[in-house]
Formats: sequence, C-alpha cells, structure tokens
Amino acid sequence: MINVLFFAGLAEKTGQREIQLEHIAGSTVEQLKEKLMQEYPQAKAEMSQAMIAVNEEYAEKTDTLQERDTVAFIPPVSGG
Amino acid sequence: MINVLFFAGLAEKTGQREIQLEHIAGSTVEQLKEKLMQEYPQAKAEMSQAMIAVNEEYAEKTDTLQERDTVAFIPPVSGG
Amino acid sequence: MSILQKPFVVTNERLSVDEAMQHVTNPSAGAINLFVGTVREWTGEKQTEHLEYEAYVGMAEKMLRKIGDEIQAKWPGSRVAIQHRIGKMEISDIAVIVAVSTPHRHESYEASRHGIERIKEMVPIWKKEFWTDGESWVGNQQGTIEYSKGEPGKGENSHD
Amino acid sequence: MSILQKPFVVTNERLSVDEAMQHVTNPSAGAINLFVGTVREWTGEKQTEHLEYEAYVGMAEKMLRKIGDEIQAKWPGSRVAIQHRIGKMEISDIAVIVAVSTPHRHESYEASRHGIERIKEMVPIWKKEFWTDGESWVGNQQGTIEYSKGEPGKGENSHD
Repeated sequence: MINVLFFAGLAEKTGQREIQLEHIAGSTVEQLKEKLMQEYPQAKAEMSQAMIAVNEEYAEKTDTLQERDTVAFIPPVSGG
Repeated sequence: MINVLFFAGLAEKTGQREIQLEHIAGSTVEQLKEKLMQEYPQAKAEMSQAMIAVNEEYAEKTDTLQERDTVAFIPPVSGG
Repeated sequence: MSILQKPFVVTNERLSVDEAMQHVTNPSAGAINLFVGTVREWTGEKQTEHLEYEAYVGMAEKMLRKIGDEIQAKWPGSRVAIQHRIGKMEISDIAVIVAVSTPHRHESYEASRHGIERIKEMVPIWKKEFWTDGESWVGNQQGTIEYSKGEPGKGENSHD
Repeated sequence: MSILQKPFVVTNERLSVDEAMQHVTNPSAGAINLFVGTVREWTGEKQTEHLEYEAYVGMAEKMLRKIGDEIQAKWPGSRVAIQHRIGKMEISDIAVIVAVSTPHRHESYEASRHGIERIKEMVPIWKKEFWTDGESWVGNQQGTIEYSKGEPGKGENSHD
C-alpha cells in the first residue's frame, strides 16, 4: 500500500487530503502521476504542475515506488 | 565665545572633553584646527585625522565660525 | 517547552523575533540578520483581508533544516534558525523569520537572503489570500511555474 | 515612556529587537529586515573582554535620523528605526539595531544594508575595545582613514 497526500489547491480540487493505493509499488513516480490525473481529471492541470515528494524528499519522475512509501503532490510553493 | 568638544581618543590625548575659546569667531574651521594642534601638540596626529562638526553638522575646512558655535572634533567613527 | 525553542519549526504559534534571535546569538557573532515576513494589506489594487498558510509540516521542517545546513556549509561559523507560522494570519502578523548570525555583517545579509529565497523555492508551504473580492491560492494561478524534475534549485526547470 | 520608544536613539539602555521592530511594522510592509550588531569575542587572535561605546549623542541621533531620511527617500514606502547603545557592553550584547520595513523583501535587505554602512561612515560613535592584552579605540589605530573635507560620503576623500 502506498499513501498519497494532496495539499492546498490540489486538496481542494481532488476533494481529498490523503488516499491509499494498492498495487502501485514498482511503478515510477511518473506512472503514479498519470494514473491519478486520469482518476481526478478536474485536478489534471494542478497535478501536472506539482512536484512529487517521496517520504518527505523531492523525487525524480523515474524513481520507483516501494510498499509503504508516502507520496506527496507539492503544488508550487508560496511560503515565506 | 566658542565651545569646542573632544571625543574618544582625542579626549584622552588632550585631557579635555570641552573647552571654551574667546576671540575665535570669524576664523575658519581650518584656522581653529591649526591653533589647537599647536596648543595640544600631543594630539596633533588625532586632530589632523578628525573631521569637524559645527553645531552638529559636518563642516568644510573653509566654513567661518560664529560666536556661540559649538565645534566638535570627530575622530574616525567606529559605531555599529 | 515552547515549540519556538526548536530552531527550525513550522507552527500555529505566534512567532517572536526575540526568541528566534536567541537561537543564533553566540560569542563568535558580530552580526545577526533577521528577515521577517509580515502580512501585507495591499498588493497593487488588491486588498488582503487575511491569509491562511498550510504546510506539509514534517517535510517543511526537514527542508528548513536543509536550508540551515546549506547556509552553515556556505558561510562557515554561521548559525541559523528559520521559523514559519501556519494557519490564519491577520495584517502585520509575522509569517516567517529567518535568523542568521555570522562573525561579520556582510555575510549575515547574504546568508539571510539565501535563506528566504530558498524557502520560496523549495519548502512545502502554501499561502491562500483572502482578498476583499475573493480568495486564491498563491503560486499557481499564473500557471507559469512548472516543476518538472526533482528538487527545486537542482532540477533543470525547477523555477520560472 | 521608555527612551526606546524613539525610533532614532543613542542610549545607555539595553536594546530590544521586538521594540525596534514595532517602530517599522505597518500594513504596507511585507518585509522587515533587522540588522543587529553584537559584541564579538574573537577578532582573529585577539580576545575581547568587553567594549565601551562613546557618542556625541545629540549629533549622533541627528545623523541617525538623517540616515532614516535617506532610506525613505531612496526606498519609497519604507519605514526605519535605528537604535544604538553606548556605555559598557559584554560579549553578545546588542550594540546596534537597524530596522527597515518595505513592501517587498528585496528592498528591505538593500535599505538595511545602506543603513549600517552609513552608520559606520558618518555617525559620531566610537568603540573602545578592551582586549585581554590591552585596550584601544577602534578606527584610528591604522592612521589609514583620513577625513579631509566635509561630510563623510560627500567629501572627496572621506573614507578609505
């Protein structure tokens, strides 16, 4: 199982802050992103803009996901 | 009468913090400085390095002093 | 122990410059630079009523510590504290404090500036503006910023 | 009324960054930069035991206000407070605070930097170092700085 987090505008667009996905381990970050863009078409633009963090570190598109990873979609940040 | 102030190292060298001088009005800042360098030869180096303020504003060498002016010798500053 | 006693923190508590400064004060320091981000009322013609900040707290604190490490590596002898508030904030409230001490003044400005720029680049915190005429998340309205690859400031196209 | 309620002040009192910041906080500000000069223990091989600052107080406060005016003219919308402590100070004590608020962060750094540089150029305040092995007034030991003409930063040879 993999945990997925949404924040800010992306949480509003998906209507979710956190979801669990089975049978994703072994996919790449990019594959997960594409899957979720299909599942939440209303949030497609925001997802394509988002960076991905895996276990609280920014990840590359080609990184492979593992069982129990936490994946976070990070919309463009605006802190400070 | 003109009031003359010394600060920091210059106060230590002259042994004075404040002196009064008569018959100086009409002289330039530079003339006063030369007179005081003769009067306090032990402080000559410090005086030549000092800037002069008249009534709390930096003055030019050629400015003319007037009765009741306050003249301050400002050694190189080191605040901050 | 107040949470503000952590030098790198994302918190709902009000921030204090005195407390932030205490984290970096030390006998080797001759200069401390404190950058304080406050809630501004006017942005051009638009009036802010209040703001709300949201964060991915665990990762955000980790990234703040990483920025602190970057600064200490780049400016030897420096000490750093970075504190960010989240939740609802009113006009003039303090949203962020970057505190850096260094032996001499020049580096304190450079290092502090590096800190706030990196926060705006890589720390997962988001600001929602509540204008008098609507609300919006800041940072993605334009669609001009695309994070295509990896960590901001390291990827090839991380920042517009 | 505490003397720290004056935005431009030279005082024997301890300085407070919270109080300095209050002078510049306002709804148009999105950024506040606080530069804090503290007493450093080590300068190369030399160890400071304590410092003493002396000032020509009336003129120094006038020059601090002048620096504030310069900043407000150069960075419209900025607000400034500059406070300098005098008398005996121990390691890590705050000697000076330059507080500047501006609408955006870039100018807050620039304006604050201008403030501290001008202080070191033109404000009649002097520092005496009490080292573990002696004492000396700072600023004229080298004999390299000569103020030949008029106001520093305006005369032709005002600063080395």
